[in-house]
Amino acid sequence: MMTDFTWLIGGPQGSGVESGANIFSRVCAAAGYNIFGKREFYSNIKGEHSYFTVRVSEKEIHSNVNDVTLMTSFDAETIFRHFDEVSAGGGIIYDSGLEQTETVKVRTLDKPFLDRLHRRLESLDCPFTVTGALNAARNNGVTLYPVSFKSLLEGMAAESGNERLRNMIRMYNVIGVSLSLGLVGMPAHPLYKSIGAIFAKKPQVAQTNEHAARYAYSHARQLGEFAHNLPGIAQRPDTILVQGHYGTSLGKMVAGCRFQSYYPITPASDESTYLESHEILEVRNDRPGSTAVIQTEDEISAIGMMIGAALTGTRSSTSTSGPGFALMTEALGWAGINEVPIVITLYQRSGPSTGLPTRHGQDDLLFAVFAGHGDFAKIVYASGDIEESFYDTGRCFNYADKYQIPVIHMMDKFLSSSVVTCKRFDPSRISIDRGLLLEEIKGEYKRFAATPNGISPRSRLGLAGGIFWNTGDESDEYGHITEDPYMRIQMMDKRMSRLDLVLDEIPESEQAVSFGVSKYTMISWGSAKGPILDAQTMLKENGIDVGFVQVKLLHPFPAELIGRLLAGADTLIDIEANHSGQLGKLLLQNTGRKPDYYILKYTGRAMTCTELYDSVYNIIHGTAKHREVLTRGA
Amino acid sequence: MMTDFTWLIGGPQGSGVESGANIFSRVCAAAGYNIFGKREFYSNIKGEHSYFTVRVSEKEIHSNVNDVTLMTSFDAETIFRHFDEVSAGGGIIYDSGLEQTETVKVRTLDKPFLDRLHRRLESLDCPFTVTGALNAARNNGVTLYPVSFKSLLEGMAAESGNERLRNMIRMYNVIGVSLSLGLVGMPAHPLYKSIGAIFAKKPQVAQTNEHAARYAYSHARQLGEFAHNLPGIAQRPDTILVQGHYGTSLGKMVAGCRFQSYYPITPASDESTYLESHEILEVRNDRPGSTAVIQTEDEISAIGMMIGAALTGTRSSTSTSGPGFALMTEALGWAGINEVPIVITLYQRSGPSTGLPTRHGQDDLLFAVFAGHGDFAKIVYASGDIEESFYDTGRCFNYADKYQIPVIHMMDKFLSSSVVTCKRFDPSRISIDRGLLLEEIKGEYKRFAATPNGISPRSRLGLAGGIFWNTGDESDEYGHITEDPYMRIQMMDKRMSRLDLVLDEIPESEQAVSFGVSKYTMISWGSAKGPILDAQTMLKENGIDVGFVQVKLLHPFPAELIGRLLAGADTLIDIEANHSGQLGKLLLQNTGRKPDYYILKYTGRAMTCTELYDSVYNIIHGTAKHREVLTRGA
Amino acid sequence: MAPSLSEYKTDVHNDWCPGCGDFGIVNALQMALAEMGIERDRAAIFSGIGCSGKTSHYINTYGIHTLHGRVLTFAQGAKLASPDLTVVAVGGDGDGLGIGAGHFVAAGRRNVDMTYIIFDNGVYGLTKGQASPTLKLGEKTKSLASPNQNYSVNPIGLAIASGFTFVGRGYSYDVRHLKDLIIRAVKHRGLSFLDVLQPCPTYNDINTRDWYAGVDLADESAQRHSRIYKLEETKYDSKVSYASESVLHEKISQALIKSLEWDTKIPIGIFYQNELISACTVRMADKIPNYLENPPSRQRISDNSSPLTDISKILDSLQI
Amino acid sequence: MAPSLSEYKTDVHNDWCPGCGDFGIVNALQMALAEMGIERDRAAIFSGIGCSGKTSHYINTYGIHTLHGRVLTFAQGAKLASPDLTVVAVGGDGDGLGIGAGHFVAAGRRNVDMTYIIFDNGVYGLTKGQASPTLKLGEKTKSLASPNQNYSVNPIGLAIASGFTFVGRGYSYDVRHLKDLIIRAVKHRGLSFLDVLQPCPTYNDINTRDWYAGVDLADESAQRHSRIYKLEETKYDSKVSYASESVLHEKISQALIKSLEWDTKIPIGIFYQNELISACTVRMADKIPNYLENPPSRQRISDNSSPLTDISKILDSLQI
Ligand SMILES: Cc1ncc(C[n+]2csc(CCOP(=O)(O)OP(=O)(O)O)c2C)c(N)n1
Ligand SMILES: Cc1ncc(C[n+]2csc(CCOP(=O)(O)OP(=O)(O)O)c2C)c(N)n1
Ligand code: SF4
Ligand code: SF4
Ligand SMILES: [Mg+2]
Ligand SMILES: [Mg+2]
Repeated sequence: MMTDFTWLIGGPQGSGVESGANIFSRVCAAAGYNIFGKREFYSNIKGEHSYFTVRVSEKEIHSNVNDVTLMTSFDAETIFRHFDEVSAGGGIIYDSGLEQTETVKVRTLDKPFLDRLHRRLESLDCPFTVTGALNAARNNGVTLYPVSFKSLLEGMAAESGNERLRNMIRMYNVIGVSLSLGLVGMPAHPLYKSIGAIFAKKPQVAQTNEHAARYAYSHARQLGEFAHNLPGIAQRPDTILVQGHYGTSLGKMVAGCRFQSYYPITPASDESTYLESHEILEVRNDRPGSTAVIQTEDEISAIGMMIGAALTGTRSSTSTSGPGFALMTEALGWAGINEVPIVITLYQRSGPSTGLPTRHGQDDLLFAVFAGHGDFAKIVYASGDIEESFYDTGRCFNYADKYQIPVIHMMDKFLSSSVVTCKRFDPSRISIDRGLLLEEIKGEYKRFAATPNGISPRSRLGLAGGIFWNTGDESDEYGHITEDPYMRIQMMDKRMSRLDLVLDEIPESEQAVSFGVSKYTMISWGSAKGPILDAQTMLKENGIDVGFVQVKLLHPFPAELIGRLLAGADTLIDIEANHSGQLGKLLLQNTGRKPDYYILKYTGRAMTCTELYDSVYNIIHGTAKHREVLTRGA
Repeated sequence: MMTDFTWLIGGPQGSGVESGANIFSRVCAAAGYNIFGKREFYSNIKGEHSYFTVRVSEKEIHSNVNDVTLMTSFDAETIFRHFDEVSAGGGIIYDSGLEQTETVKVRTLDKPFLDRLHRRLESLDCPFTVTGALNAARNNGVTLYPVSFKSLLEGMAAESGNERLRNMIRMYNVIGVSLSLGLVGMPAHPLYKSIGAIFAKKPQVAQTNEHAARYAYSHARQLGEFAHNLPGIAQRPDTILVQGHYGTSLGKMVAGCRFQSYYPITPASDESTYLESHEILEVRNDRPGSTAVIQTEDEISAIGMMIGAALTGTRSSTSTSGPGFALMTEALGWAGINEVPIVITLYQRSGPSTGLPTRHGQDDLLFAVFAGHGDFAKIVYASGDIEESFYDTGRCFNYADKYQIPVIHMMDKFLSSSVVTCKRFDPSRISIDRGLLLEEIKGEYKRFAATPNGISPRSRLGLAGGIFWNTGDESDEYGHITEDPYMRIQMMDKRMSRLDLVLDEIPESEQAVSFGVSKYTMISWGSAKGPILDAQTMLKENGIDVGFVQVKLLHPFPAELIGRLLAGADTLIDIEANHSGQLGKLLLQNTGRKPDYYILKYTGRAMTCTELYDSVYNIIHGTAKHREVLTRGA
Repeated sequence: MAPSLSEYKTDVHNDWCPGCGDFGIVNALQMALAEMGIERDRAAIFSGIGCSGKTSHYINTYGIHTLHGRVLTFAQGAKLASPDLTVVAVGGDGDGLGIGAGHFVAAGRRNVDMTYIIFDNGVYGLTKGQASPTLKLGEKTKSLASPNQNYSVNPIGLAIASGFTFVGRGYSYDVRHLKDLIIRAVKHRGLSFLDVLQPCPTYNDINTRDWYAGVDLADESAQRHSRIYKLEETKYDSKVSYASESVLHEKISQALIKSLEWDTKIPIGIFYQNELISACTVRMADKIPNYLENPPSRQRISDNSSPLTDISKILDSLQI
Repeated sequence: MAPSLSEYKTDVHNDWCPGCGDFGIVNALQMALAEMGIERDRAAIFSGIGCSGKTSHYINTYGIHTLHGRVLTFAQGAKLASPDLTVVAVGGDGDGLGIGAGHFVAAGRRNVDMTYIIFDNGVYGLTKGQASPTLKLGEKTKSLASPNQNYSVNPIGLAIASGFTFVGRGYSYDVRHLKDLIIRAVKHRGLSFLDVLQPCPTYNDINTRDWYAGVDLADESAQRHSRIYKLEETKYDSKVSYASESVLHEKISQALIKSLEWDTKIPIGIFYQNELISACTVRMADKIPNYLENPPSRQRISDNSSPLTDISKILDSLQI
């Protein structure tokens, strides 16, 4: 059987869970595995529970599974929250010092969870302590690996004569990772290399951590046997390990986005921070370029500045999440009526309102499609995974320029907090089409001149001879205010006509992707793609053919294309991370066809392929509800 | 034949067109006629062209017609813009001093119009002067009534010995009205009474104007014959003459709205101004009540303050238009997740962006329905005329309270700038249902307690024992932040379930109104109702039965009811004042049924029943386009 | 009997970072409420979004955790509808002086009788340490990739320019002093503003507790050990005590000048206080005589579902 | 050859009310552009929404009529992307100090090298005369049903508290003086702000041309005929000429104190000017050395539709 291994690390925020997972992922990736990692965390800075699951496999993988193979924990909360996820045959490495800890002593366990936990432990006849939870796991066939983390530190301190190590509980994460890697038989060298890479800017820290890693790794040999191992496979060339926001960030650099205004918000601002940390860009055969990354006072200012910058001919964008996007809807209409090409990268999270601000959701689709008062043309485009998002970012800027239209690029928190291996991005696959952007102007210039296809050649602020006016009011061809009814009709028709143009001109392969269509066919958009693809494979492995159509262009909706693609599908299953089945509504609105089943998840946690598999399986076997609601994930 | 008479008065903004029309309307209403008046004006304070059409009839009327029976004009622009609208047999009273004025001398005639005008005059072989335009009208069978307005003033001055009258061109409006009323044989007394009423606060002004009115009225006798007259019919009891915003304003007072925060915007702010000017309210068997009307710094603050006020248990609302509403979408979601009853009166105008800020549009429907990030429950409700809007306002507050949900009450500029006669509003037909608003609390209180129907008893700030918390984050039953996945599902389901409750509990008659269903049936919402009803009558008079269903509850959409109502309709005609047929999209999205034809208007001018009649007629006779675009109105 | 201090605390788990200055502020606020004996259900705490925004969940009065930057709007609406409530709005410096600065300025003009407290930590805490509007130009906290690009806003100066009638500054580790300040602020008739210096040990490694304590200055001068000093321990008199333009201008300008002190001498206490400008609730009563006795939230609007409002006079005037 | 004055005018019909103060401002702006000889296509006028917002349509340069309250955001974005453009933002007092106050404060902190002019008429002109943020408390213009409920904001004080580095005031009927002020403002290296007193004859019957001219005061004293006087005709020195904290504080506080004058003595001219604080564009160049020569708007991003940006080093670092 092929390796398919899931590792989980948890701990309070601020305790290094993320860097631990990072090291683990790098090591496994370097060993030739495919990685799918995902982080879950609270809207909190320090202390609340955060965890990372890293799925490691020889196969291509695109999502998480329900079960954990090996968990490493240095706090009681991780054990309480996750002991039940470790599957029979799996293992738990834990700090033996925690065994006596009672559930009620862990202040960060919230009441609803605590109630469930107590009910569960009670039903298993286990005491409300770490030991109780661990026994429950053991009874379920899980091997326990108690380790005194404190003794390890003491041993290290003694060995090296460095007494300060004794209290370095900050290194519990590295210790947990190293124990794990040792236990599964992963060669040690990549571990040390990864630590070196991650702490590259702090050599002192790197050294201490490497020391800890060596010590813990060798200690792992004393832990005994483990049913699973990860010896490493052939290294794969051209593979990169990327975090969620790298796709859009690097895409923006390559697409030539040179202005990004933003206001901090989870999970969007990582992208802006990354762009700023790479603000100086290498340019072939030219002096360095740069991205002006501007932190604004709010999202209204972010969109205003972006529009101002776009008017100078600069490819400009912003990145935000639901609450920020809500504040942008007025100016979005301004960009619409003035035909300004802008790209809004919308990293969705769970709404409504502040909602679950650090959790996943795909619930801004209909809002994005209908955002802004009045009728105006825009494009809403969604990426299904990180790799796609790199190339899609390039497309979004081209759409914006070619159709002189605002583009909303839908991303989400599931994507942003994933860490995955994928093929090295290939910038040469991004082409740049600036549409009718003028470099020089001869003769009289009218910014909104009537043309056969409704697209007028575009000047930019500062271009000689290209003076124009813009206004949020209805305007004439020069851009001056008009209230004339016939001019109004002309301009409305001109602007709205580009929706048809978009559908006509954008290649079908960019509008939607079919992964096969069968009697039962799944339809979805955005990040649900990953779990769906994996579930589709699992179904196929079990002899069940289920189709899948991924819609990428959500507005204008490719009704004809989707209708055609779905022609062979009897039963449509709409899969989305929201409550109301938003894509389903859009589908019905545009094609008159209604999904037969819905699989929805709105807990803020991403779908696992396992639970998706189960629901689709049940649908096919007639045991599912019309609306399946998924619940997996702590 | 029954009287059906349309009078038009035009002039530069600031010249008293509105008060002129007001007087004319009052006089005709007092004489027992039904009135339908509508004002058109530029986004400008002084100088641009504004005009008022007043339709006067013995029949019930709900809209304007294409043709004008009598026009009165004291500036050249009114003649240039409207001469072609006066029908054969109609008349034009005008200031003879204007005859030589050339088109190009009128600086406020914008280029697109001027081009059309010149083409038109050229085609009629008329010079580009007022005389040219008037000749064109005369050739068309219109009677011209030249009057030297200057001489009239001089005559008045001479008669009264008051030399100041000589330059009182401010009174041209009253003179125009009085000449008109004299010409059509309307008794004089109501004219003087109306002037007295309108200038009640300025007795001096009233007196001068009355003087002018008498003088002009008697001068009218010298004008000669006119084919139409308005002798007056029996006075009708219980009739009021109302302006567009009176319905929602008076509705708010009666419904017990005691807090209105707003930021000025056309066409919404008239309502707030009116509420403030009546801020002290009479209350039966109690001391006076009052409405706190607060002008805020922006619409974000307006919605924030309204929510704050609503949390105290006060019925609270705001009134805005598209751009302001766009700024409210973030907080709308906050009200949604916190189950706060608020009412947003959304007076639509032409978008997108600033659009045609003083012109009509029904183009915020889809935006209103899908406003706000994330999934949350809201109600979108639309009134079809001013009278309806009074009672609907009462309903909206009840819906908000009963379902603890934000309600968006759709109004528009066509309604707001209409002046109509209708049955005296009957406050006793408004009932007040505050839902589960608690007056006292015993025992432990949980604001978001789980209940069978998902509605939790509601406390209010300051209530003894009723302490609660609110947060924009997902929350537990107390209102404290939670990130628990199961609590999340419980709360999402609780909130969203009220959409079904709304559809179940609101009487069908409040959800949609059928004015008969036939083979051909019109479907619409909001203010298009008036022109549709009139067109329906005209069609019937011509032996054509066309049905009409008015949707009032737009969200949640009464799919089942509408499907049922439309069951007998073969061909569906969607009629709306927007570009994209927004109701049509909603219909398709919810019922799977698509309109067969669209009649759309997006010039910013309201539909006339005449043009609607023509389009429907053409549809029935197979000569219409799939999408008919209406253009009437200067 | 007035509730005890502990009754003002909820049992919600507090998840601020260890050592966060926010703890001191919430403690001071609870102590102030207890000392004033304000009934728990007669007070409402409104909060913005940020670490500071969680405050309302930790206080056992009505607690409304609003939206980023909008806390003043919600709070004013509640107070205007229910003028007998004690209303306190709290929020971060990003919340109040960044995204919320427009409401800050407008609130000053409106002068609604309530209190606004800004947790001034120089950073956007909850979004991981970006520069807030109070961080000085060119400063680089550990969470920033490059030095702060923006000039800092002066919250005290801004409040005065905007028309706040009570402007003070507290320090989150001087809880008793802050508690007294809060009491003064709440009792002030009009809109009171407190800028509370709040170290954020997680992200702001410049304006730390040690820095405020002047630890780095100790070498230079053995005498002074704290940057912070109290205005009330100087001759400073913040109060506009009678209505004359010259007195007003003098008090305003001394406060503005005082607000420019920073670096080695940071004043806390009351900078400016003026009760001669009427509170908005009083201005409302000028227009609506019985507004204070019969405010929006108390009015009876129906009797057995029948509306009580009598608009017949208005309808009569519309009758033709 | 630099364009003549008339070339800066468009043939768009101007629909301001007769006698409106806006005419003077647009004239002064055109004169200033002409006098500085700024090429028409090297300048961009951004405007807000209001009567004042129409300004951009009357000037024959790039003209961007934005959204209510947002003019500064658009203008800053353009300037930051294209730092060699001459950028002037204009708008109403409601636009800039009401709905736009948050951006005003933030813009001050950012100090982008451009000019912002507020048309200060005390009312919301285009929406028919509601009180604007600069109308004084208790004043009742003819368009108001009852006296203004809010305290007025002090635009000069607010600008200084927010960090603007050039703060002045003009008067719309003193066109030459205003033109000179605008030239000084545009030439200032940093964000310059001009509060222009602009009578609105249609709605503001308090701050009228006659009122500014002191017609009502003439009886009291035969000497003075205008409320308005020029700072440059007094000993007032607005400039921060060297970098010392005490000089800075002195200049700031004198400006703030000066800004409190009103009623019978209204100063116009430059209140405060400080070029020692670096403009945002300069701060950008600190981070991005070639930012000024190769700003966002000038960078080549593609060659024959092939991207020119080379991210291979970043990709290498991600390679496993
Ligand atoms: C409209 C909107 N934009 C952005 C955010 C994200 N956000 C949450 S807290 C915060 C900043 C918090 O900083 P501050 O107000 O200083 O509070 P602190 O955390 O420092 O107490 C931001 C930007 C949001 N919640 N809403
Ligand atoms: C978001 C939004 N709210 C409200 C309006 C309506 N509005 C148009 S102009 C204006 C006020 C204008 O006042 P001011 O800014 O002082 O400009 P002035 O007309 O006095 O020059 C308002 C509120 C709008 N355009 N957009
Ligand atoms: S990040 Fe800073 S402000 Fe937020 S809780 Fe931690 S220490 Fe306090
Ligand atoms: S309303 Fe006032 S500001 Fe507007 S154009 Fe008329 S006079 Fe000028
Ligand atoms: Mg902060
Ligand atoms: Mg103004």
